[in-house]
This record gives sequence, C-alpha cells and structure tokens, in this order.
Amino acid sequence: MIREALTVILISIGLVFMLFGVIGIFRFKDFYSRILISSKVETVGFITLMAGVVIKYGFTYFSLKILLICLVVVITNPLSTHAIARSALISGFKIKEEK
Amino acid sequence: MKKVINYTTMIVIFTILWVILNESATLFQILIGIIVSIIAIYFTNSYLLLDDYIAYYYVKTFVLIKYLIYLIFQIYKSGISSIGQIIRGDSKVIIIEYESCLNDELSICLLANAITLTPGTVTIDKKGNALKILCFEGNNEIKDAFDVEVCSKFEQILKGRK
Amino acid sequence: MSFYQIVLLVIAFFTAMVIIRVIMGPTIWDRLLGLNMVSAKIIMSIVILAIIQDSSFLLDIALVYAFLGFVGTVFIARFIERRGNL
Amino acid sequence: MLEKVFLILTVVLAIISISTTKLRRAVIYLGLFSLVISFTYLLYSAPDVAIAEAIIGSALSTILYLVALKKFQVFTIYYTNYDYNEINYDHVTVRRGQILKDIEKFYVDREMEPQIIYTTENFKHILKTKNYDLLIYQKHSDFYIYGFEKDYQLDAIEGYFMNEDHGNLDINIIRCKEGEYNDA
Repeated sequence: MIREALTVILISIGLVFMLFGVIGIFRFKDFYSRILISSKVETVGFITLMAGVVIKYGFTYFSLKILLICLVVVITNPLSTHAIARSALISGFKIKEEK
Repeated sequence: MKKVINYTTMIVIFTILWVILNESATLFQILIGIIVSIIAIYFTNSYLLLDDYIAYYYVKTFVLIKYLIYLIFQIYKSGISSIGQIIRGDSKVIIIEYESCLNDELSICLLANAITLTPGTVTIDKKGNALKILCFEGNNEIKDAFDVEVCSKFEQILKGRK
Repeated sequence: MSFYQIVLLVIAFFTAMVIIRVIMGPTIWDRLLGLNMVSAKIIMSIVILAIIQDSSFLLDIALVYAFLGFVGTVFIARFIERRGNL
Repeated sequence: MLEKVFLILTVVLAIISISTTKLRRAVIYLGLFSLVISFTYLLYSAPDVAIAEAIIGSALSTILYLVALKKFQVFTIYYTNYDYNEINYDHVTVRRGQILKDIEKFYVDREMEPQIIYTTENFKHILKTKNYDLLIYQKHSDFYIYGFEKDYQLDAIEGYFMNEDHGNLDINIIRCKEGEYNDA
C-alpha cells in the first residue's frame, strides 16, 4: 500500500519536472539557453519517473531492465546534447564573445 | 595477476547483463553467458582495438559506483536550480575555457559527460585536456567550482580510475 | 481510467507541445533538440505501456529506441557541422 | 483518446515533411514521423512491426537520406551586422528579413539548399577564417554581399536583384578572388 503511494508520488514529481522542461523550450528566446535548460530537466524527470517504477516492482527482472535503460539514457542523453551544441558552435552560430 | 582480476570483473559484469536480458538465471543460461562474454571481449581485443581492452575502458568498480552516486546527487541539484532559472527567465550565455588536470581520454570524456549534466553547463569542445564550457553569465556556483586551482570533486574521484 | 493511462495521456500532450516547437523552431538545431526530447518521451511512454500491459518484452524495445534515437541525432548533428561530409 | 493524439501527430508530421522546401528539415521531420508512428504500432499491439520501423525508419533511412544529401551542395550564407544592438529597430529588422527571404527564395528556386547563420563576429574575421559561400554584411541600411569571383551564381544574384522590384535596398556586390582573404 505504502509502496503504491510512493510510486504515484514519484511519477507525479517526474511529470512536474518534464512540464518545466516543456515550459523552458517555449520561454527562452535564444537557442543556447534553451539547450542549457531543457535537456537537463528532461534527464531529471526521466530518472525520477523510472525510480517510481522500480519501487513499484521491487527487486525483479523488470526493475533490473529499467535500471539498464536508465544507465543507457544517462550516458547517451548528454552525448547527443553535446553533439547538437558543438554543431551549432562550429557552424558559427554565436551569441556572445568568448572570454 | 592484476590483468586476470580485471578480465574476470569484466566477464562477471557482461554475464550479469546477459542474465538480465534473458530473464532467467539457470545454470545453463549462466554458462552460455560466460562463453558469449569471453568471445565478445576476445573479438573486441583482436579486431576492433589497437591496444588492450583493459587499457582503454577499464574503470574500477568502486570508482564507478562512487562516480554514479555523486553524479545522481549533482543531477538532482542541477534540476532544482534549473527550475529556478526557468521561472526567472534570464538568458545571458557565455563560453568559458577550463583546463582539466586529468590526462587520459576516457576520464576526460566522463568528466565532460558529468559537466553536461551538472547545473547550467554544457561542454562544447574538447582539445587535449582543455574543455570549452557554455554557461549562464551570472552563475556564481560555476565560477566557484571551475575557477579554482585545485581539481574539482569529479576529477578527484576520476583520478583513481585504474 | 487508471492512473497509468492518465500519465500516458499527459506524456502524449507533452510530445505534442515539443512537436509544435519543432515545427516553429527558427534554426535547425532547435529542431534537433526537439527530436532528442521526443525520443526520450517515447521511451518513457513505452515503459508506462509495459506497466499497463504487464509484459516485460516491451522493455527490450525501449532499450533499442534508447540506442537508435541517439544514433540518428548524432549523425544529423555531424552532417550539419561538416556541411555535407559525413 | 491516446491513439487519436498520436494518429493526428503522424498525419501532421507527414504533411509537413513533404511540404517543406528545405531537405535537411525534411530529414528531421521524417525521423520524428517514424518515431511517432512506431509508438502507434505499439499501441495497436504490434511490437514486431514497431521494432522494425524503429530500426529502419529512425536509424537506417536517416543515414541513407544523409548520404544521398551529400551529393546535394549546401550553400553556407553568413549574416553579420555593423552594430548588433541595432537589430532591435523595426526598420532595420524588416529590411534584414526582406533580403534574407529574397536570397533564400533565389536558392530554393534553383533547387539548392541554403543555410543561413547569424553571427556577431566581425565580418573581416569571417572573411579570413570561416569557410563561406556568401557573406552578407549590413551597415545601417546598406548591404554588402561578398562572394567568390569564380562563383557563377553571383552574377545571377546581381541580375535577380536588378531585374525585379525589391523596394529600395542598397546592395553592393563585392567579388573576392579565391583564397584572397580565406585561409581556411
């Protein structure tokens, strides 16, 4: 019973984080601040939601697979953010002088 | 001797992955897993890499766990600070350069990965051990963390990789 | 309507919002960012769907998506960065 | 309800991806389309089709389209301004939008792929270091277009701006020799 309640609370918190990520990509006016904010909030929401699911299932193969997915996403999500930002920088899309 | 222990750890980790993907932990399945992981490591060693597998990709298990726990703590810290940033809506971006005190490839890549996930920063470019970091202008937290002479916490953790 | 179906609907709504950003987006990199976010959201919806149907083979599909969305995004970013030299 | 949301999204993405004029955008829209439609297959309980669609549509055909686009030349156009803070004035912004729209239309009519990049760097720096095809430099209300001497498109651009009525834009076209400024 308490496990079920904890699951519901964690998944709701994850949804709130994702809501802020979606607000972030509409609120900021230039590309670099959008990419700084949104991808990170995404990852936080993802991990919270997955933690909720893991608590629901306990120690089974289901939750172990979910942990595997979490590990893959935590490694690949910053890599693709990095690739997009680097491609924008090298193409010369520049906002402010370097220091 | 050290090499044997390292390879055994890798084989154990790969076998655990095999068992998770197959969803059954019978003796037969574990045996197949061990054989498949030995073949995989041998193939990677002899055909895909110039050097040994261990020299490139080995991270001590203890260091990896410490890194992951500290990373998750930092991710949550960063998520909460980003929400404040979204509500305030200020958006002045600058690029700073940061020289890391690590000097092997995998550690620098892990550091860049961690920087991308921590508050208000994205790594953009890497040349040797100098990283270009994109961050918000008025963010004092970053200045404290990266303008110091000594290594940051992540680097201290990653230094004991081998 | 159970709790998980409501969660799935909310994620679908978020996906629609991100796709609006992709269609609006002034630069091509905004569109790429949207592609990245949509693929993360699709992975989440597959996990929730696996809970509803209580079948763990759907998680394998989520794993495949996690690898493939990454490959597509990185290739397109690299293509734009080198102006046509893959 | 849920199926309806995703079905509407697939239709919208399909229509947009065939009606856009820029091919690289169409590749991104097609990647999104295959992600969304494969989730729809999952909703209609066809996981085998979904996994095939994910592999073929999202990874393989994206790479195939990109390899095909390699043959298709991309024109890089840099836009820079004399004083970047000035860009807020309505008068200047409207003129900028006008010239960029015209040049984009010029290239799209000839079935080429323009890529416009806004930067804040000094134009001399771009001339020296970046690998450009065309550089548009705006000083108050005058426009300077830098291009290469051997590029036959430059004459066509000049003719394009002379023939048709484009308001009263002041356009100067400057031809550089190959490698005169450019070290890259």
